[in-house]
Amino acid sequence: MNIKILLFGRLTELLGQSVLHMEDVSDTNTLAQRLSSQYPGLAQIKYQVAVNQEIIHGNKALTDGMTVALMPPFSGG
Amino acid sequence: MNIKILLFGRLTELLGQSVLHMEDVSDTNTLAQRLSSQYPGLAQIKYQVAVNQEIIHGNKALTDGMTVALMPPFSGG
Amino acid sequence: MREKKLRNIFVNGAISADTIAESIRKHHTKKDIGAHSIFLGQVRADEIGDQQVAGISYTAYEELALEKMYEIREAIFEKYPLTCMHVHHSLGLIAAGEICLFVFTSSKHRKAAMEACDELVERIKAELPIWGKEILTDESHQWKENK
Amino acid sequence: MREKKLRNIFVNGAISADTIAESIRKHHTKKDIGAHSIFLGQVRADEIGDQQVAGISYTAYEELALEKMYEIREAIFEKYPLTCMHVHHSLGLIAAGEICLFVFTSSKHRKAAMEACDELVERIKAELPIWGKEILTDESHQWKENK
Repeated sequence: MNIKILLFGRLTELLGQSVLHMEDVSDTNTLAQRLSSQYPGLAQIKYQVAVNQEIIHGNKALTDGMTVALMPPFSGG
Repeated sequence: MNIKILLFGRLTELLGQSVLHMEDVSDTNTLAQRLSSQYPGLAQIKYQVAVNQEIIHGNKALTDGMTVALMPPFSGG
Repeated sequence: MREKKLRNIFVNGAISADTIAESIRKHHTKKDIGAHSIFLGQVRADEIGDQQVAGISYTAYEELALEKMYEIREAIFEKYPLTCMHVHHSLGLIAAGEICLFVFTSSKHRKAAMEACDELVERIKAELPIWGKEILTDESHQWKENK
Repeated sequence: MREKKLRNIFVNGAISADTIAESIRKHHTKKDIGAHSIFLGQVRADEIGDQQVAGISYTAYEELALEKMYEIREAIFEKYPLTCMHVHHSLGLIAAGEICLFVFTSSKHRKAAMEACDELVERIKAELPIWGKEILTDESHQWKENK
Protein backbone atom coordinates (compact mmCIF):
# COMPACT_ATOMS: atom_id res chain seq x y z
CA MET A 1 0.00 0.00 0.00
CA ASN A 2 1.34 3.35 -1.03
CA ILE A 3 -0.12 6.81 -0.45
CA LYS A 4 1.15 9.86 -2.31
CA ILE A 5 1.22 13.07 -0.31
CA LEU A 6 1.23 16.46 -2.03
CA LEU A 7 2.41 19.51 -0.13
CA PHE A 8 1.68 23.14 -0.99
CA GLY A 9 2.58 26.66 0.03
CA ARG A 10 4.55 27.00 3.24
CA LEU A 11 4.28 23.23 3.86
CA THR A 12 6.73 22.59 1.03
CA GLU A 13 9.23 24.66 2.99
CA LEU A 14 8.53 23.09 6.34
CA LEU A 15 8.84 19.58 4.96
CA GLY A 16 11.58 20.44 2.46
CA GLN A 17 9.78 18.78 -0.43
CA SER A 18 6.52 18.94 -2.37
CA VAL A 19 5.80 15.20 -2.74
CA LEU A 20 6.09 12.44 -0.13
CA HIS A 21 5.12 8.79 -0.08
CA MET A 22 3.84 6.87 2.93
CA GLU A 23 3.32 3.12 3.32
CA ASP A 24 0.65 1.42 5.38
CA VAL A 25 -1.40 4.35 6.55
CA SER A 26 -5.05 3.50 7.15
CA ASP A 27 -6.64 6.95 7.25
CA THR A 28 -5.95 10.68 6.96
CA ASN A 29 -5.81 11.25 10.73
CA THR A 30 -3.07 8.65 11.09
CA LEU A 31 -1.23 10.22 8.18
CA ALA A 32 -1.41 13.68 9.79
CA GLN A 33 -0.22 12.34 13.15
CA ARG A 34 2.75 10.58 11.64
CA LEU A 35 3.78 13.69 9.72
CA SER A 36 3.37 15.88 12.83
CA SER A 37 5.65 13.65 14.88
CA GLN A 38 8.23 13.75 12.09
CA TYR A 39 7.85 17.52 11.46
CA PRO A 40 6.90 19.19 14.76
CA GLY A 41 6.21 22.57 13.08
CA LEU A 42 3.26 21.07 11.22
CA ALA A 43 0.99 21.18 14.27
CA GLN A 44 1.20 24.99 14.24
CA ILE A 45 0.02 25.30 10.65
CA LYS A 46 -3.66 25.25 9.68
CA TYR A 47 -4.31 23.23 6.55
CA GLN A 48 -7.12 21.56 4.67
CA VAL A 49 -6.87 18.01 3.39
CA ALA A 50 -7.94 16.75 -0.02
CA VAL A 51 -8.08 13.08 -0.97
CA ASN A 52 -8.02 12.31 -4.68
CA GLN A 53 -8.72 15.97 -5.52
CA GLU A 54 -11.66 16.28 -3.16
CA ILE A 55 -11.52 18.35 0.01
CA ILE A 56 -12.51 16.27 3.03
CA HIS A 57 -13.73 17.25 6.46
CA GLY A 58 -12.92 14.90 9.33
CA ASN A 59 -11.18 11.58 8.94
CA LYS A 60 -11.15 9.49 5.76
CA ALA A 61 -10.04 5.89 5.16
CA LEU A 62 -7.22 5.49 2.65
CA THR A 63 -6.57 2.69 0.16
CA ASP A 64 -3.60 1.90 -2.04
CA GLY A 65 -2.80 4.49 -4.69
CA MET A 66 -4.71 7.38 -3.19
CA THR A 67 -3.33 10.92 -3.28
CA VAL A 68 -3.58 13.11 -0.19
CA ALA A 69 -2.98 16.87 -0.48
CA LEU A 70 -2.19 19.09 2.50
CA MET A 71 -3.18 22.68 1.73
CA PRO A 72 -2.46 25.71 3.93
CA PRO A 73 -4.77 28.75 3.60
CA PHE A 74 -5.18 29.86 -0.02
CA SER A 75 -3.76 33.15 -1.21
CA GLY A 76 -4.54 33.39 -4.91
CA GLY A 77 -5.70 36.49 -6.75
CA MET B 1 -32.60 90.96 -24.23
CA ASN B 2 -31.72 87.71 -25.87
CA ILE B 3 -31.94 84.17 -24.49
CA LYS B 4 -30.21 81.25 -26.19
CA ILE B 5 -32.09 77.96 -26.04
CA LEU B 6 -30.25 74.65 -26.50
CA LEU B 7 -32.25 71.57 -27.47
CA PHE B 8 -31.14 67.97 -27.05
CA GLY B 9 -32.19 64.44 -27.93
CA ARG B 10 -35.70 64.05 -29.33
CA LEU B 11 -36.37 67.75 -28.80
CA THR B 12 -34.02 68.61 -31.66
CA GLU B 13 -36.31 66.55 -33.88
CA LEU B 14 -39.55 67.97 -32.57
CA LEU B 15 -38.36 71.55 -32.96
CA GLY B 16 -36.35 70.88 -36.10
CA GLN B 17 -33.22 72.59 -34.75
CA SER B 18 -30.76 72.40 -31.88
CA VAL B 19 -30.39 76.11 -31.06
CA LEU B 20 -33.11 78.78 -30.79
CA HIS B 21 -33.12 82.37 -29.66
CA MET B 22 -35.94 84.11 -27.82
CA GLU B 23 -36.35 87.82 -27.08
CA ASP B 24 -37.99 89.35 -24.03
CA VAL B 25 -38.71 86.31 -21.94
CA SER B 26 -38.70 86.99 -18.22
CA ASP B 27 -38.41 83.49 -16.77
CA THR B 28 -38.11 79.80 -17.65
CA ASN B 29 -41.83 79.06 -17.19
CA THR B 30 -42.74 81.75 -19.71
CA LEU B 31 -40.13 80.38 -22.08
CA ALA B 32 -41.58 76.85 -21.78
CA GLN B 33 -45.13 78.10 -22.32
CA ARG B 34 -44.19 80.01 -25.43
CA LEU B 35 -42.38 77.04 -26.91
CA SER B 36 -45.29 74.73 -26.07
CA SER B 37 -47.78 76.94 -27.88
CA GLN B 38 -45.49 77.05 -30.90
CA TYR B 39 -44.65 73.28 -30.78
CA PRO B 40 -47.69 71.47 -29.37
CA GLY B 41 -45.82 68.13 -29.11
CA LEU B 42 -43.53 69.60 -26.46
CA ALA B 43 -46.14 69.29 -23.71
CA GLN B 44 -46.03 65.49 -24.07
CA ILE B 45 -42.28 65.27 -23.54
CA LYS B 46 -40.69 65.21 -20.10
CA TYR B 47 -37.57 67.33 -19.89
CA GLN B 48 -35.29 68.98 -17.36
CA VAL B 49 -34.18 72.59 -17.66
CA ALA B 50 -30.67 73.95 -17.13
CA VAL B 51 -29.83 77.65 -16.99
CA ASN B 52 -26.21 78.55 -17.64
CA GLN B 53 -25.14 74.91 -17.24
CA GLU B 54 -26.96 74.37 -13.97
CA ILE B 55 -30.05 72.20 -13.67
CA ILE B 56 -32.92 74.14 -12.10
CA HIS B 57 -36.07 72.99 -10.35
CA GLY B 58 -39.12 75.26 -10.55
CA ASN B 59 -39.15 78.63 -12.23
CA LYS B 60 -36.11 80.85 -12.68
CA ALA B 61 -35.81 84.49 -13.73
CA LEU B 62 -33.84 85.11 -16.93
CA THR B 63 -31.60 88.01 -17.87
CA ASP B 64 -29.97 89.00 -21.12
CA GLY B 65 -27.39 86.56 -22.45
CA MET B 66 -28.44 83.53 -20.45
CA THR B 67 -28.46 80.06 -21.98
CA VAL B 68 -31.37 77.74 -21.30
CA ALA B 69 -31.06 74.03 -22.11
CA LEU B 70 -34.06 71.71 -22.47
CA MET B 71 -33.01 68.14 -21.78
CA PRO B 72 -35.19 65.05 -22.27
CA PRO B 73 -34.37 61.94 -20.16
CA PHE B 74 -30.72 60.95 -20.43
CA SER B 75 -29.68 57.76 -22.17
CA GLY B 76 -25.89 57.64 -22.05
CA GLY B 77 -23.79 54.57 -21.34
CA MET C 1 -8.81 77.48 -3.42
CA ARG C 2 -7.96 74.45 -5.44
CA GLU C 3 -8.24 74.83 -9.19
CA LYS C 4 -11.29 73.12 -10.61
CA LYS C 5 -9.98 71.10 -13.50
CA LEU C 6 -12.60 69.71 -15.87
CA ARG C 7 -11.37 66.57 -17.62
CA ASN C 8 -12.75 65.67 -20.98
CA ILE C 9 -14.47 62.28 -20.97
CA PHE C 10 -15.73 62.36 -24.56
CA VAL C 11 -14.15 60.56 -27.49
CA ASN C 12 -15.32 60.61 -31.07
CA GLY C 13 -16.35 57.16 -32.22
CA ALA C 14 -16.03 53.79 -30.53
CA ILE C 15 -13.55 53.04 -27.73
CA SER C 16 -11.06 50.49 -29.04
CA ALA C 17 -9.64 47.51 -27.20
CA ASP C 18 -6.21 49.06 -27.81
CA THR C 19 -7.20 52.23 -25.96
CA ILE C 20 -8.26 50.08 -23.02
CA ALA C 21 -5.02 48.09 -23.15
CA GLU C 22 -2.98 51.28 -23.24
CA SER C 23 -4.83 52.59 -20.20
CA ILE C 24 -4.23 49.35 -18.29
CA ARG C 25 -0.56 49.37 -19.29
CA LYS C 26 -0.05 52.87 -17.89
CA HIS C 27 -0.94 51.58 -14.43
CA HIS C 28 1.91 49.05 -14.26
CA THR C 29 4.15 51.74 -12.79
CA LYS C 30 1.67 52.47 -9.98
CA LYS C 31 2.83 49.82 -7.59
CA ASP C 32 0.47 50.70 -4.75
CA ILE C 33 -2.46 49.44 -6.84
CA GLY C 34 -3.72 45.95 -6.05
CA ALA C 35 -7.04 45.94 -7.89
CA HIS C 36 -8.56 47.38 -11.05
CA SER C 37 -12.25 47.31 -11.85
CA ILE C 38 -13.38 48.01 -15.40
CA PHE C 39 -16.86 48.44 -16.83
CA LEU C 40 -17.43 48.48 -20.59
CA GLY C 41 -20.73 49.39 -22.22
CA GLN C 42 -21.16 47.70 -25.61
CA VAL C 43 -23.85 48.61 -28.16
CA ARG C 44 -26.40 45.78 -28.42
CA ALA C 45 -28.07 44.77 -31.69
CA ASP C 46 -31.50 44.64 -30.02
CA GLU C 47 -34.46 43.43 -32.05
CA ILE C 48 -37.01 46.22 -32.57
CA GLY C 49 -40.03 44.73 -34.30
CA ASP C 50 -38.64 43.17 -37.49
CA GLN C 51 -35.64 45.51 -37.42
CA GLN C 52 -32.37 45.42 -35.46
CA VAL C 53 -30.33 48.15 -33.84
CA ALA C 54 -27.41 48.75 -36.24
CA GLY C 55 -25.79 51.35 -33.99
CA ILE C 56 -26.37 54.16 -31.53
CA SER C 57 -25.62 57.78 -32.29
CA TYR C 58 -24.60 59.65 -29.14
CA THR C 59 -24.84 63.37 -28.51
CA ALA C 60 -24.27 65.24 -25.27
CA TYR C 61 -24.55 68.62 -23.62
CA GLU C 62 -20.80 68.45 -23.21
CA GLU C 63 -20.19 71.49 -20.99
CA LEU C 64 -22.84 70.43 -18.46
CA ALA C 65 -21.75 66.78 -18.66
CA LEU C 66 -18.15 67.70 -17.77
CA GLU C 67 -19.31 69.89 -14.87
CA LYS C 68 -21.49 67.03 -13.61
CA MET C 69 -18.69 64.52 -14.10
CA TYR C 70 -16.41 66.75 -12.03
CA GLU C 71 -18.92 66.64 -9.16
CA ILE C 72 -19.32 62.87 -9.45
CA ARG C 73 -15.56 62.38 -9.54
CA GLU C 74 -15.07 64.47 -6.39
CA ALA C 75 -17.84 62.59 -4.59
CA ILE C 76 -16.45 59.18 -5.54
CA PHE C 77 -12.91 60.07 -4.47
CA GLU C 78 -14.37 61.37 -1.20
CA LYS C 79 -16.27 58.14 -0.59
CA TYR C 80 -13.76 55.47 -1.67
CA PRO C 81 -9.98 55.15 -1.16
CA LEU C 82 -9.18 55.10 -4.88
CA THR C 83 -5.81 55.48 -6.56
CA CYS C 84 -7.17 56.30 -10.03
CA MET C 85 -10.43 56.84 -11.87
CA HIS C 86 -10.90 57.14 -15.65
CA VAL C 87 -14.12 57.61 -17.61
CA HIS C 88 -14.53 57.70 -21.39
CA HIS C 89 -17.82 58.02 -23.28
CA SER C 90 -18.27 57.93 -27.04
CA LEU C 91 -19.95 60.56 -29.18
CA GLY C 92 -21.19 59.98 -32.72
CA LEU C 93 -22.35 56.75 -34.29
CA ILE C 94 -21.19 53.56 -32.56
CA ALA C 95 -21.96 50.31 -34.39
CA ALA C 96 -23.49 47.33 -32.60
CA GLY C 97 -20.71 45.27 -30.98
CA GLU C 98 -18.52 48.30 -30.35
CA ILE C 99 -17.73 49.90 -26.99
CA CYS C 100 -19.27 53.26 -26.05
CA LEU C 101 -18.46 53.51 -22.32
CA PHE C 102 -15.23 52.74 -20.45
CA VAL C 103 -15.09 53.19 -16.67
CA PHE C 104 -11.85 52.27 -14.91
CA THR C 105 -11.15 52.46 -11.16
CA SER C 106 -8.08 51.32 -9.23
CA SER C 107 -7.35 50.93 -5.54
CA LYS C 108 -5.11 49.17 -3.07
CA HIS C 109 -7.72 46.60 -2.04
CA ARG C 110 -10.45 45.28 -4.28
CA LYS C 111 -13.63 46.46 -2.54
CA ALA C 112 -13.04 50.15 -3.19
CA ALA C 113 -12.34 49.73 -6.91
CA MET C 114 -15.34 47.43 -7.40
CA GLU C 115 -17.86 49.50 -5.47
CA ALA C 116 -16.66 52.80 -6.94
CA CYS C 117 -16.88 51.38 -10.47
CA ASP C 118 -20.46 50.19 -9.91
CA GLU C 119 -21.52 53.50 -8.43
CA LEU C 120 -19.82 55.47 -11.22
CA VAL C 121 -21.66 53.53 -13.91
CA GLU C 122 -25.01 54.12 -12.20
CA ARG C 123 -24.34 57.83 -11.78
CA ILE C 124 -23.05 58.28 -15.33
CA LYS C 125 -26.19 56.70 -16.76
CA ALA C 126 -28.51 58.65 -14.48
CA GLU C 127 -26.87 62.04 -14.30
CA LEU C 128 -24.87 62.84 -17.42
CA PRO C 129 -26.75 64.73 -20.15
CA ILE C 130 -26.06 62.27 -22.96
CA TRP C 131 -28.57 60.98 -25.48
CA GLY C 132 -28.48 57.85 -27.58
CA LYS C 133 -30.42 57.57 -30.82
CA GLU C 134 -30.79 53.95 -31.91
CA ILE C 135 -30.35 53.63 -35.66
CA LEU C 136 -32.18 50.61 -36.99
CA THR C 137 -31.22 48.44 -39.95
CA ASP C 138 -33.83 50.16 -42.18
CA GLU C 139 -32.28 53.53 -41.24
CA SER C 140 -35.28 54.53 -39.15
CA HIS C 141 -34.46 55.46 -35.57
CA GLN C 142 -35.78 55.70 -32.05
CA TRP C 143 -34.51 57.50 -28.98
CA LYS C 144 -32.98 55.22 -26.38
CA GLU C 145 -34.20 55.36 -22.81
CA ASN C 146 -32.16 54.21 -19.84
CA LYS C 147 -33.97 51.83 -17.51
CA MET D 1 -24.96 13.25 -19.38
CA ARG D 2 -23.25 16.42 -20.45
CA GLU D 3 -19.52 16.23 -20.85
CA LYS D 4 -17.67 17.93 -18.01
CA LYS D 5 -15.13 20.11 -19.69
CA LEU D 6 -12.40 21.53 -17.46
CA ARG D 7 -11.02 24.76 -18.84
CA ASN D 8 -7.50 25.78 -18.02
CA ILE D 9 -7.35 29.11 -16.18
CA PHE D 10 -3.60 29.14 -15.54
CA VAL D 11 -1.05 31.10 -17.52
CA ASN D 12 2.69 31.18 -16.94
CA GLY D 13 3.86 34.63 -16.00
CA ALA D 14 2.00 37.94 -15.89
CA ILE D 15 -1.19 38.65 -17.83
CA SER D 16 -0.41 41.33 -20.41
CA ALA D 17 -2.58 44.29 -21.36
CA ASP D 18 -2.50 42.88 -24.91
CA THR D 19 -4.05 39.61 -23.75
CA ILE D 20 -6.83 41.59 -22.12
CA ALA D 21 -7.34 43.70 -25.25
CA GLU D 22 -7.48 40.59 -27.42
CA SER D 23 -10.10 39.09 -25.12
CA ILE D 24 -12.21 42.28 -25.25
CA ARG D 25 -11.85 42.42 -29.05
CA LYS D 26 -13.19 38.88 -29.47
CA HIS D 27 -16.48 40.01 -27.95
CA HIS D 28 -17.23 42.64 -30.61
CA THR D 29 -18.96 39.97 -32.69
CA LYS D 30 -21.28 39.02 -29.81
CA LYS D 31 -23.94 41.60 -30.43
CA ASP D 32 -26.30 40.52 -27.68
CA ILE D 33 -23.77 41.76 -25.09
CA GLY D 34 -24.46 45.17 -23.56
CA ALA D 35 -22.08 45.13 -20.60
CA HIS D 36 -18.66 43.78 -19.69
CA SER D 37 -17.26 43.74 -16.19
CA ILE D 38 -13.53 43.15 -15.71
CA PHE D 39 -11.51 42.67 -12.55
CA LEU D 40 -7.72 42.76 -12.61
CA GLY D 41 -5.51 41.81 -9.69
CA GLN D 42 -2.17 43.62 -9.75
CA VAL D 43 0.83 42.75 -7.57
CA ARG D 44 1.44 45.49 -5.00
CA ALA D 45 4.90 46.57 -3.84
CA ASP D 46 3.83 46.51 -0.19
CA GLU D 47 6.29 47.71 2.43
CA ILE D 48 7.34 44.86 4.74
CA GLY D 49 9.50 46.30 7.48
CA ASP D 50 12.34 48.04 5.62
CA GLN D 51 11.85 45.82 2.58
CA GLN D 52 9.38 45.94 -0.30
CA VAL D 53 7.52 43.21 -2.15
CA ALA D 54 9.39 42.82 -5.45
CA GLY D 55 7.01 40.19 -6.76
CA ILE D 56 4.78 37.26 -5.89
CA SER D 57 5.54 33.70 -6.90
CA TYR D 58 2.31 31.74 -7.45
CA THR D 59 1.87 27.99 -7.26
CA ALA D 60 -1.36 26.01 -7.35
CA TYR D 61 -2.79 22.56 -6.94
CA GLU D 62 -3.83 22.83 -10.55
CA GLU D 63 -6.01 19.73 -10.90
CA LEU D 64 -8.09 20.59 -7.83
CA ALA D 65 -8.23 24.26 -8.79
CA LEU D 66 -9.67 23.43 -12.21
CA GLU D 67 -12.24 21.09 -10.67
CA LYS D 68 -13.22 23.79 -8.20
CA MET D 69 -13.31 26.43 -10.95
CA TYR D 70 -15.65 24.18 -12.93
CA GLU D 71 -18.06 24.09 -9.98
CA ILE D 72 -17.84 27.85 -9.48
CA ARG D 73 -18.41 28.46 -13.18
CA GLU D 74 -21.50 26.26 -13.23
CA ALA D 75 -22.89 27.96 -10.10
CA ILE D 76 -22.31 31.47 -11.50
CA PHE D 77 -23.94 30.64 -14.86
CA GLU D 78 -26.85 29.15 -12.93
CA LYS D 79 -27.26 32.28 -10.82
CA TYR D 80 -26.71 35.09 -13.35
CA PRO D 81 -27.86 35.52 -16.97
CA LEU D 82 -24.34 35.76 -18.40
CA THR D 83 -23.26 35.59 -22.01
CA CYS D 84 -19.58 34.86 -21.28
CA MET D 85 -17.19 34.29 -18.39
CA HIS D 86 -13.39 34.13 -18.58
CA VAL D 87 -10.89 33.63 -15.77
CA HIS D 88 -7.09 33.68 -15.99
CA HIS D 89 -4.65 33.34 -13.09
CA SER D 90 -0.88 33.59 -13.26
CA LEU D 91 1.61 30.99 -12.07
CA GLY D 92 5.28 31.66 -11.43
CA LEU D 93 6.91 34.93 -10.43
CA ILE D 94 4.89 38.08 -11.14
CA ALA D 95 6.70 41.37 -10.56
CA ALA D 96 5.08 44.22 -8.62
CA GLY D 97 2.95 46.30 -11.01
CA GLU D 98 2.06 43.32 -13.18
CA ILE D 99 -1.31 41.61 -13.46
CA CYS D 100 -1.86 38.17 -11.93
CA LEU D 101 -5.66 37.78 -12.11
CA PHE D 102 -8.08 38.59 -14.94
CA VAL D 103 -11.80 37.97 -14.46
CA PHE D 104 -14.12 38.94 -17.32
CA THR D 105 -17.92 38.61 -17.38
CA SER D 106 -20.38 39.77 -20.04
CA SER D 107 -24.15 40.03 -20.12
CA LYS D 108 -27.04 41.77 -21.84
CA HIS D 109 -27.70 44.20 -18.97
CA ARG D 110 -25.08 45.52 -16.61
CA LYS D 111 -26.20 44.16 -13.23
CA ALA D 112 -25.54 40.50 -14.10
CA ALA D 113 -22.01 41.11 -15.39
CA MET D 114 -21.11 43.32 -12.42
CA GLU D 115 -22.50 41.08 -9.69
CA ALA D 116 -21.14 37.90 -11.27
CA CYS D 117 -17.68 39.45 -11.58
CA ASP D 118 -17.66 40.49 -7.90
CA GLU D 119 -18.82 37.07 -6.76
CA LEU D 120 -16.30 35.29 -8.97
CA VAL D 121 -13.41 37.29 -7.53
CA GLU D 122 -14.51 36.51 -3.97
CA ARG D 123 -14.89 32.80 -4.71
CA ILE D 124 -11.58 32.56 -6.61
CA LYS D 125 -9.71 34.08 -3.68
CA ALA D 126 -11.49 31.96 -1.08
CA GLU D 127 -11.82 28.62 -2.82
CA LEU D 128 -9.06 28.03 -5.34
CA PRO D 129 -5.98 26.20 -4.01
CA ILE D 130 -3.43 28.80 -5.08
CA TRP D 131 -0.56 30.12 -2.99
CA GLY D 132 1.38 33.33 -3.30
CA LYS D 133 4.89 33.69 -1.93
CA GLU D 134 5.91 37.33 -1.59
CA ILE D 135 9.51 37.82 -2.66
CA LEU D 136 11.04 40.83 -0.96
CA THR D 137 13.70 43.16 -2.32
CA ASP D 138 16.42 41.46 -0.22
CA GLU D 139 15.34 38.09 -1.71
CA SER D 140 13.83 36.91 1.55
CA HIS D 141 10.20 35.87 1.33
CA GLN D 142 6.96 35.44 3.21
CA TRP D 143 3.77 33.56 2.42
CA LYS D 144 0.87 35.77 1.42
CA GLU D 145 -2.43 35.44 3.25
CA ASN D 146 -5.75 36.53 1.78
CA LYS D 147 -7.82 38.75 4.03
